[in-house]
Amino acid sequence: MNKINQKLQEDKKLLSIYFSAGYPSLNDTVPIIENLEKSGVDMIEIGLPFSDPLADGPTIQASSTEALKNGMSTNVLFDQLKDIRKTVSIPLIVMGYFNPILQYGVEAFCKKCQDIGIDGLIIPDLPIDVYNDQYKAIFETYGLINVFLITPQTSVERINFIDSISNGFIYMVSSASVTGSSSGFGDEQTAYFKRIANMKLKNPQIVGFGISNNETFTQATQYAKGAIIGSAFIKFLTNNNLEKIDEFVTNILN
Amino acid sequence: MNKINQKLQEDKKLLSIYFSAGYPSLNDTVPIIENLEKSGVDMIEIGLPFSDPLADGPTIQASSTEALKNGMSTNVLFDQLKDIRKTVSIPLIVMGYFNPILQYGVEAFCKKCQDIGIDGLIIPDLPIDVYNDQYKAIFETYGLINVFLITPQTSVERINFIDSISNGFIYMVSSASVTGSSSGFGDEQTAYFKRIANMKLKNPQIVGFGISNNETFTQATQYAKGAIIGSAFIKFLTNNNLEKIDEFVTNILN
Amino acid sequence: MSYNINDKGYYGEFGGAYIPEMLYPNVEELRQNYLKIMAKPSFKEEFDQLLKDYVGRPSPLYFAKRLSDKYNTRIYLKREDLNHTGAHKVNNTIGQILMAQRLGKSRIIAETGAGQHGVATATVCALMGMECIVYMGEIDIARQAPNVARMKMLGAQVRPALSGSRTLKDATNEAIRDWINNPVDTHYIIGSVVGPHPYPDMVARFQAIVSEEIQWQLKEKEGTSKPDYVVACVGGGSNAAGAFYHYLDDTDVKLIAVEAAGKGVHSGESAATSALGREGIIHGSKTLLMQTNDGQITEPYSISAGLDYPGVGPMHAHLYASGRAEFISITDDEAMVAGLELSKLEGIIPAIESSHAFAVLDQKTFKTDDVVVINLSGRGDKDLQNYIDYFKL
Amino acid sequence: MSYNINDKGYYGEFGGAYIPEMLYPNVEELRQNYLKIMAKPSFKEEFDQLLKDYVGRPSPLYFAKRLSDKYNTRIYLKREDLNHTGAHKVNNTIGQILMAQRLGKSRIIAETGAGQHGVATATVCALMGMECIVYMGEIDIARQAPNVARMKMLGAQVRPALSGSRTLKDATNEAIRDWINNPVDTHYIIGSVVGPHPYPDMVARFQAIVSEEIQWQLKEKEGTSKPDYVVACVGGGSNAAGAFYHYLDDTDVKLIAVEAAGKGVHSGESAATSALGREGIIHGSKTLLMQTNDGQITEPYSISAGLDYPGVGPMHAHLYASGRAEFISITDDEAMVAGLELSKLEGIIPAIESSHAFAVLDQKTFKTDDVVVINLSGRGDKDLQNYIDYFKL
Ligand SMILES: Cc1ncc(COP(=O)(O)O)c(C=O)c1O
Ligand SMILES: Cc1ncc(COP(=O)(O)O)c(C=O)c1O
Repeated sequence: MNKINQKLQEDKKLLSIYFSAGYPSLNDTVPIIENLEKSGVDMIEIGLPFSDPLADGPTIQASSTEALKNGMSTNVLFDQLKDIRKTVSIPLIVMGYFNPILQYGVEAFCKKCQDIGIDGLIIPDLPIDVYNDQYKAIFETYGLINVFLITPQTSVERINFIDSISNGFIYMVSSASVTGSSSGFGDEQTAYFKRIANMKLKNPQIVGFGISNNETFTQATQYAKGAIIGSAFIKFLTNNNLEKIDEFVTNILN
Repeated sequence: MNKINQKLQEDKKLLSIYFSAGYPSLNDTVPIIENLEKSGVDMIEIGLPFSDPLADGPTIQASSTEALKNGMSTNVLFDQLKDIRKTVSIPLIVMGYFNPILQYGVEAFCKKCQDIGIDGLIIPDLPIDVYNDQYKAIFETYGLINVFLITPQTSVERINFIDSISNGFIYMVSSASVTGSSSGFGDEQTAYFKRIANMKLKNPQIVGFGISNNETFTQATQYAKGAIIGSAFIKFLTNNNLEKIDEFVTNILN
Repeated sequence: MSYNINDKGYYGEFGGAYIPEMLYPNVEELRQNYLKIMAKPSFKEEFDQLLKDYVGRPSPLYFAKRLSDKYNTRIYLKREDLNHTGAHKVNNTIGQILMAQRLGKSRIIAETGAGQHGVATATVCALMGMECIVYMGEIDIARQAPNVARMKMLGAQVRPALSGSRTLKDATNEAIRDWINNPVDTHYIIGSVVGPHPYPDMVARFQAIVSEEIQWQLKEKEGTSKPDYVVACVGGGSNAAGAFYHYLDDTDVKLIAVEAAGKGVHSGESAATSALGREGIIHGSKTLLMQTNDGQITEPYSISAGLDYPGVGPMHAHLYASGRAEFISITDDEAMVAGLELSKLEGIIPAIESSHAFAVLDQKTFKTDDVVVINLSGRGDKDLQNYIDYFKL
Repeated sequence: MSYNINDKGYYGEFGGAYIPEMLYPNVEELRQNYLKIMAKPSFKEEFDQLLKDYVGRPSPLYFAKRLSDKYNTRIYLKREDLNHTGAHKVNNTIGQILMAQRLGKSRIIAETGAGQHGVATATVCALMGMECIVYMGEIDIARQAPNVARMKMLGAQVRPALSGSRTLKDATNEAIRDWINNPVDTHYIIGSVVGPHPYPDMVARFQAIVSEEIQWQLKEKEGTSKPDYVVACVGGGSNAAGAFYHYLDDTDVKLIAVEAAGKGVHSGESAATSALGREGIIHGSKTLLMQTNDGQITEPYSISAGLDYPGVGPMHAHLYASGRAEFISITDDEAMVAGLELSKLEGIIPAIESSHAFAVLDQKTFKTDDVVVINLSGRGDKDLQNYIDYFKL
């Protein structure tokens, strides 16, 4: 069973952390992952940096740009991660835009992920129909879960459809906005969280966008299985040593 | 008999000098006229300064502008000249653009000229037909000779017509160019001078434009009755005291 | 009463050719030939073809809905701003370059204020491969830099006029001087309905295409070729002459000529000729002009280089004296506000000259069903810096 | 083979909608409605009316005699430079603002490179009274100052894109981000035939008026609606798409797409996508783009802000891959020289983007009786400072 599915069966609210590989320094990737697991994080999304990350906010974009400057690339990342499963056992997801993956070759990319022990992919700009028509079989061959997003604007039919083709969790975008932009959830979002919870989807939902502290984590996970933190963690990395990751996670969870 | 006609009967080549009234200093008008007569000049054209002297070159325009700044105006000029005939007996011609004269009132202007003892007018932008239709009678009433211009481009018919309506001299523009622009006469101009001389007009011709020294004065008067110096004299005034006018005139005549 | 020119070259009292003898052959040659040449089918054909394919005519007559709503009347804009080079000026320069060719001229001179006429002249000279010298006041060179650059790109020589107020009036003096110095090979393309006869008439005829088009365009849109009002700004008066031309004798159509009041009609910094001027002679024509008691021509002022002229063409002097047209003066401030308003309401940035015409909307009340045609004589690209500075955008 | 879009939103291999889920409702709403809305008579009527009265269409097809003489062929210029706001861009923004209204949107965003699309968008927003935010690369803001000023005059907010190369690509990223953040009330007016389906097709259809007019105009002038060549520059490719549209399936008509080679195709400072690009995803579309081996999008360079884009629209990717169009790269220097030549020979100062198309005349020999239509996509007013600096005028 895929590590993601195992994790989703645990009877707890899951904390997932996103960071851009190669930031703050090129070789921070592995230490960050290890520190995150040690601090009690449930799942990690490793960002493959892209020059034009149009679904990301300024914080993540800046970290991507920096990572690229540091020398990060698809090959470098795979190389850094080649022994990751010797030390890390929580689910690992690679999150990246489609173009670098396409240039690497989708199948080669998936195979490499499997070799390394990656459990899933999030490719925000890979459309569902293209995935279904061209890539689903490949993902399955290499045992990768593809994670789809929904937003407050996604129609009920489309949510049901996405649920039907998902086999891990649904990435539930808290608000229709790029990462890092809102602070705290309002009535509208809570209503949205409830609405989705009431749909009783077969896939659990993990909330992303706008989660930055214990309060928003608690709000987000009241109705959902877990939550993802991105920009807030990157801001933390900008200002703190890797050894302090522990503190960041502790603050979120308590 | 008008002083101009008298002068034209003298058996000599005539030197006429133009200057802008009120330049270099407001009250230089009378001293300049007196000095010119004393130096042996035959005729004087007193320029009534105008803000937009479009037939004049830069030297005369600059002197006009300066004169206006100094406070020159039609009234001031008339006032300066009111006793001129007590000291000066050579022909005096006022040269000015039509607008200031029109604003003064053409008849009032002519009357005032007669009172003072002005003998003629040169108004470069007063068209012949307008003069004939509207102003000829007035000029005659006040005994003023109106001087017309011809240029190398003026047709034979038009020259004959101008000759027929003139009763003093014809102002023969040496070349079709604004004042102060050429230096020395070439074959073309000499041919033009000869051509006009051969027409045996009833009015003598006085050449203007481009005369600056003894050489050009001699060339111009080879075929014509006289010549007018403007820009060269103004340049002289810019750099010399009025007492030196004598030297200027001597240089031209010898 | 006729509002058009008579066979002596006068509009009522105004007009004529008050020129030095040195210009006589030039002007006379033109006078004798201009109507004959314009009447030739080959001339008409070439003129019309260039207006269509090169200039982009007909310029639209655009119903300005949001502006009409705001002022509660029916406002149409005659879109001379869409012409090649960005103003009505090119209608005239196309006509005159064809005229110059037929007169056998090889060298073209022009004066310019806003630079629009200079650009329009440089443009047609490039088109026809003719030498082009443009005189422009030193002050105008500074405040209309984009147009200076355009003239240079087009291969024209721009010569600064350094005398007087160093604006349009002085550029005109310089151009006339050049013409005096070059009487044989040179044609002087005057940019407005000013100067000695036959210029005012010739330029008005070339610009008359504006009202010719308004007539049929309005017929299409409103079922009648007659608006209630035609409004146009007046520097020398060529765009107004063009917009008024076919309505001159039709007194059902009210004509409004808009002059630049600068910092206020009586501020001493103004170019409101009808309000401040008296009959006199400027640039070879008897007309209204701003002058001292003494007959010295006054230095005008307007924020708009194209209206910064102390006279008006003789047609306009006559329209004023006869009461045929209403003359309204608009200050710098009023014009700028009107220009910004047009930009924000209709997405059209007008030349500051044209903005003066639009400012009339705030000065005068029109009836709900009045059809008001405003001549949008040019676009504001050349004036951007002025707008920016003025509004601190 | 078809050169137009298929019902899945692809031109051959290229196109599609590679968008994050956050954009899905917006794009899907548009996809479901755009053809229906465009087919409505009331839409067509309003579109056509505005193109005529507001934009000034038809834009002339002008026979450039002196240029034709020089290159010994028959050259026609399609005069998109005469459109209101000075380029072809407004054809599309008029169409899209009407689309946005019918989709019930109240807020408009746009990206811009040269500023022409930004101005065209700000213009139609003013016309319709809609809020307008334009994203523009910080570098482009500096090199296209006049257009920035125009947008402000028109009431638009210009927001600098500070990331990446700070040019068009980054402005597009910012605009997409804005759209993600404002999914309900906002319509994103993309300025070229790029972006996710249905944008490339919708923009191409709005620009298709260009070749529609060329057809009947050429018929009038040459007795045939088919030129031998149609030449257009390609940034994203909208003016080329418009000029090619009605000739796509008529292979008698040769199509030439001109890209910006910057300081040389292989200089490292270039925007010659077809020469340097590979298939990939940019701004929601699968197309040719300049990228590293790793799939990072390369920062392009061209002296012309409007061509300074690392991709081309999917239609052009297909025209290139299929060989239907010939692709030619033109350096900065070649373009500048061609721009000056057009100014001096025809009195028309082209946008530097368009100058690239004219530079083809020096690269390729046409037959004496070839009819070559060059799309003069915009006028050079916005580029004067660049021309001045380059030629030290
Ligand atoms: C756009 C525009 N409108 C009006 C004028 C004023 O000229 P006229 O009064 O001859 O139309 C100018 C002069 O340059 C101009 O550029
Ligand atoms: C005048 C002009 N031509 C061409 C372009 C390039 O755009 P496209 O390739 O979409 O026509 C631009 C872009 O701003 C432009 O302003």
